[in-house]
Amino acid sequence: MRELAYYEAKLEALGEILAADERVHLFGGSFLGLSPHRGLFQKIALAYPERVAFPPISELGFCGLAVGAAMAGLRPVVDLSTASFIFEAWPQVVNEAANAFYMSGGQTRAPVVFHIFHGLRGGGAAQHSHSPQAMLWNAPGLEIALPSSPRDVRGLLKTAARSDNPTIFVDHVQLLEMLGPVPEDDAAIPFGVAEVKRAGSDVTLIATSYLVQRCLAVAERLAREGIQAEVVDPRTLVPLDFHTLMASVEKTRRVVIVDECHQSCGVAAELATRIGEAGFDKLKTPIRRVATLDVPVPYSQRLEEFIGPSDSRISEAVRAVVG
Amino acid sequence: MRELAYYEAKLEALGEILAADERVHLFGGSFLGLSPHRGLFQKIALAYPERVAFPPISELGFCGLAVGAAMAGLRPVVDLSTASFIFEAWPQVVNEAANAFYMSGGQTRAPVVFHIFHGLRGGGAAQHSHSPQAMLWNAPGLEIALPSSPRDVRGLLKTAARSDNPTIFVDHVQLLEMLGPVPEDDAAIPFGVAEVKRAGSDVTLIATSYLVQRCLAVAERLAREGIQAEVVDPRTLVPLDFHTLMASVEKTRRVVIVDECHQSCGVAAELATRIGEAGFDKLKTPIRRVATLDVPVPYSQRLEEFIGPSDSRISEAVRAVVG
Amino acid sequence: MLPKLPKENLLEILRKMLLIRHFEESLIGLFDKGLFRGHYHVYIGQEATGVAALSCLGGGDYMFTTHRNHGHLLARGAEPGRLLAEILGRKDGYNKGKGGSFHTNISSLGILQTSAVVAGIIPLSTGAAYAAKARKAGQVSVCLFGDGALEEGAAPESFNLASLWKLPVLFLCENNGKYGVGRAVAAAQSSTMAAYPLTDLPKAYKIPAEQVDGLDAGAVHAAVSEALSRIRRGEGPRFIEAQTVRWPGSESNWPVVPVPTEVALAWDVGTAPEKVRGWYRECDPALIFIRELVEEKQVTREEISQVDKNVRGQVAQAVDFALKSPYPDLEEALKDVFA
Amino acid sequence: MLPKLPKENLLEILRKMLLIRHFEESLIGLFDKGLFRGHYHVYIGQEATGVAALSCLGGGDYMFTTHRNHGHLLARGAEPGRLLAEILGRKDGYNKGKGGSFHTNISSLGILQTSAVVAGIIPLSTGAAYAAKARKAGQVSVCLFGDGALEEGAAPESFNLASLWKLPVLFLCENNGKYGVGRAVAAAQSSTMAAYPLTDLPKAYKIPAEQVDGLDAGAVHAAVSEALSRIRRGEGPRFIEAQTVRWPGSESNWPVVPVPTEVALAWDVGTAPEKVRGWYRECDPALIFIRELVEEKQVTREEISQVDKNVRGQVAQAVDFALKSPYPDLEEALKDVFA
Ligand SMILES: Cc1ncc(C[n+]2csc(CCOP(=O)(O)OP(=O)(O)O)c2C)c(N)n1
Ligand SMILES: Cc1ncc(C[n+]2csc(CCOP(=O)(O)OP(=O)(O)O)c2C)c(N)n1
Ligand SMILES: [Mg+2]
Ligand SMILES: [Mg+2]
Repeated sequence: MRELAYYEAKLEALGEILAADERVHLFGGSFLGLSPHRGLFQKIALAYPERVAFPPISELGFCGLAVGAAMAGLRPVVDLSTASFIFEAWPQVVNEAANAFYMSGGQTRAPVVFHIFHGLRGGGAAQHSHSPQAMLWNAPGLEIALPSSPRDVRGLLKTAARSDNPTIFVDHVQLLEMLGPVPEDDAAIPFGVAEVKRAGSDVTLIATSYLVQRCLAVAERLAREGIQAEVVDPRTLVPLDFHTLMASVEKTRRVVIVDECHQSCGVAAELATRIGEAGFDKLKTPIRRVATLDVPVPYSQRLEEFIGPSDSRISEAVRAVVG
Repeated sequence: MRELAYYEAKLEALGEILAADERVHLFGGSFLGLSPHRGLFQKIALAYPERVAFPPISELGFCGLAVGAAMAGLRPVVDLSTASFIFEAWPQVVNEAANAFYMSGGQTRAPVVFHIFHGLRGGGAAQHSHSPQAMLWNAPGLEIALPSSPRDVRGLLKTAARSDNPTIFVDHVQLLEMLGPVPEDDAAIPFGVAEVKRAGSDVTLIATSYLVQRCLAVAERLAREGIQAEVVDPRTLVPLDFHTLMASVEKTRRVVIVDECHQSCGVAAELATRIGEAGFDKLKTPIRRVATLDVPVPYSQRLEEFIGPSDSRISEAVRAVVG
Repeated sequence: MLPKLPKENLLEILRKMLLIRHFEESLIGLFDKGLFRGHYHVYIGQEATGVAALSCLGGGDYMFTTHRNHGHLLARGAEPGRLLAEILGRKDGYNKGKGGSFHTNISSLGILQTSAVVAGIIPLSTGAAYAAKARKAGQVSVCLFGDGALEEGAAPESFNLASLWKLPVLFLCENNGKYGVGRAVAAAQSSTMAAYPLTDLPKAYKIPAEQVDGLDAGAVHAAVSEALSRIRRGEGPRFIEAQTVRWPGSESNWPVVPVPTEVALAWDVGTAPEKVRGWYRECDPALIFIRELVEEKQVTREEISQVDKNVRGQVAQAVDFALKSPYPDLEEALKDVFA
Repeated sequence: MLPKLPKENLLEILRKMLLIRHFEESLIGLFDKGLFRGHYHVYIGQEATGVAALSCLGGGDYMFTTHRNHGHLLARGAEPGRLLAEILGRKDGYNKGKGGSFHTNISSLGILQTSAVVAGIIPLSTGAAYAAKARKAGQVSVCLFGDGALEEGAAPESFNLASLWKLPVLFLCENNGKYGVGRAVAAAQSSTMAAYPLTDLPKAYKIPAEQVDGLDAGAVHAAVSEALSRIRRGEGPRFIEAQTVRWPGSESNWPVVPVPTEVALAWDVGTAPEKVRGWYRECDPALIFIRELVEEKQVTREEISQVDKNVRGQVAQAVDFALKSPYPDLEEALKDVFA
């Protein structure tokens, strides 16, 4: 299989979804963040001048515009760049898009995709480092996808663009340079299918987005200590493939959940609760969370690393549940 | 002790905080919601014409204004009425107020209170029935108080007005008519002190806000079946008195958490996770959650009741863990 | 003035204005009987605006409305029975009882979202206009909202987008704040805007904006049809402020009918309590329209009574239909979260 | 033109403009050496606006700024060493390294919040003005933001509140978009506004608004001091748009210094690459100010060189101070969540 960089796979997917469906329109141009490759997006913008729009700094306005366009038959993909900026659009995302299908009794579809870069990006400080996926999971009606590899970003983005529901596409700038195999064929990845990214028998490590890669790296190091961690990536939180998660939990009977949301009411809390309910008799040790500590994100590098779900915190947690 | 209606105790507290500290200013006038007593607020507005302001329908603007006024030395109490409207002000609440003290390195205080009516109010439908306290708990830097009785609303509101931190004051319209004892003296209730609202030995029922009252009613009925439920009310989520919660859990070894947030990543998820971590060896049965089902809130009465944490769902859950 | 339309269209406007009026008055009765819950908002006093404006729309056009939507839906062609069933939370409601008064929408009529979040539909309506423009099918998006919505930042953000991108959207602001009952203690406006006249705000964004008497069906019809034809020609968005006088029945937070509407009130408001007589004499758009129809000899008093009778029958049937409709099954609560 | 001020004040303005310039140029060097991370924004090209405007403030006044704050902080009196330490994430930074370039604030100077959320400070600044008005102590709140902030709904919402409540706030919009580098493909504006001139938007809310040449310290000083005295007299909010020309060093996403600033460039830009020479000759506010000082015989070239030398020394010391400052202890990460 060919090998692509994550940003290449993502860019390819953007081109493919535009080519495949003329209802797809893009709003905003920071799909590659501030990475050195961001200029490549211009190719797409020039290829589809009528279907790539650059809105003013009006997240509430342009996200709502995209939702309305989706209701009227388009399939907009909106780039909000930094995830924290989705807060500006909160009423449209959480109280218009999420509710549309339900409160219309199944009449109005809002097939819009909101693209955000979440998490600790290195120096983003308190206002630019959010991971809003937990808050969004608390708003029923939104699908939430979080790729963690070149193959997944392409495959999930295609499915997002084809979904009939509002979808939050949660990306991470730390993934952009990663290399990995990417199939040539369509290879859309269905929502609600978790992937065991590494098999192991001693402990289940559940993570999403960039932290899947961190967990894989940590798992390799732990293997040298004789600990075999199974790394499971849900890939989408809504819908959630709880079955695959539990299959792993039943095998290893020990769980560490790694998550970049702030800890309280974060994604790890929900996963831990569900596993605690279903796996009460199976777990040998308490479920451990490794999440961003409950403090605003500090700017200074050491502090940022300290409060985030670092490799050392992950491996300590694994050792604690295995030991 | 004298007995007051909840709305009377709340109104009294508003008057007291205005009288006690001239830095207190109120923004908005729906502190009694749409209840038949709402006209009583006018007394306060007329008594403090320079310190009660009625802003335009600009939640982002006036919440931000209140945060800025707090930074500059006032102690604003902002009424957002329906909790769902705090979404309009999300960037100011979650990304300005919550971060101010931390990102200034402890310089800028933002002692503002945001008052919201959360939850299922009876016919509020999808857009007016939110319980955003879980989302807000995911934003470190905010205190969150949820009264559940006349005494608590008065005591917690006073503490909120004296706090040096931004505080979310989460109220519920279903409580307004409730009667209960209210002390005459100051009786401010410190944040971070849970209260055992009913003692029991068979199961711990944890709830906040209006659901404390539902749980108490259910507990009385269950007592007739011979089940003694202990009802514990954290009263504030941030800070959280985990100690009192765990003391009850260690006694009963069975837990049901009742919460009006949507289930996924709700308040119940966080509490269940923490108790699961700390109480792993102590629990006899899996922790059960009774939360609002993960669907937008339907309008029709039967449907609304069906998806909410109803008395019947609470008692079923208790029977399941006890049985 | 009367809209410049053939008699049958005038009769249709009359019919819809009376339909809205009787529908809303019946609804208030049903609420008072405890047949539905929650806060709700009626359209009485604004009928001339909604009916005349929406009579200008084509079949494929989009329409977005707010918490005060009943009149708009009926004007656009909603079946009163299904609308009422929705408001009563019944199975046969347009949204299976899941939307209610705040959220009834009817996608088959181009009504895509009815949002009770003040200004929520303003961005949505620009989006439907964006889609219409992208498809080049000549559709227009019409956004009906109250004066209060201009206080939300969503409004100016959307005006900017609509203006920059020349979107085919009509912003129709219904200012019912004139002499109205305010939210603020003793305030006289439902809105609290420094940008006054309200048209100053869209004008700042280079959106042509005008004020029109919202009690005058002819004036509304003329302004809206002119605006829509310019929008269809690709000239970009426009803004119309229709000014109406707040119905005295909305003085409390829940509506109360001061006098049940009879067409005879058009000539004699003697039966109305003195306090509200002025409104019925001068500000009631339905009665104004009736007087004009008769004075300009377009329609006889008898014809009007006939229309009124038919409409009353239709509303009675609608009430019957809605009350007979069962409540939704519990499983319905779990459906339609995702498409 | 020169501000109508005594020589010592003019020298102080000169000093601050050069301090900002050398500070920012040094900062770019430190970033290029990998001494700090993240995105950052420098104030080069806008010095005349910030320095002249903030020289009009009194000690008790409030000031709010954005992602592009370094110049404002230095103009208001920040110690360059502590500011730089903050940007480098060091313990001796104004915010213990927890704020960084985006968020440095200094409450002792009346700088209460520095928000990198576009338009985040606009509501906050009206709030400080509300507090000032409530205390009747004659304080003013000054809000410095970019042209892009007007695209956010927070701006018009705040204009409405400030105007309705006659709050003592000066909205100082720095429009650095003229001939600037845009965010949109091939766009020429950093902002994307249909409301143009930008002053149309505050004017819609009845806020007196004017445009001023932001490269001209005298014009800025005159406009801001007049505005502040009217605001202090209780006339309510005002809006000033200061227009500057975007520094060519900000053409990429991370700043690059085309030519290190020497005061001699005021007379001879021969050393500057041709592509950017025009900017240094015509648009560099520091060089414009220097030429005016000399041409109007207020200051000699020698005096200017002396100031420049002192400032360079100060910046060198600041760099030294910041680099020597340790990184914060890890426990610091857990402090200051709650007061
Ligand atoms: C974001 C938001 N804030 C507040 C409310 C509460 N609310 C409902 S209707 C209303 C007044 C709206 O006034 P206007 O837009 O003029 O409509 P009208 O009711 O006068 O037709 C308010 C404040 C709301 N629904 N949404
Ligand atoms: C709410 C929000 N949206 C987007 C951004 C990303 N952003 C940072 S600076 C900037 C441009 C701001 O332009 P302007 O206000 O004119 O300031 P300038 O950088 O030109 O001084 C943008 C869009 C942000 N910080 N906040
Ligand atoms: Mg109104
Ligand atoms: Mg700019």
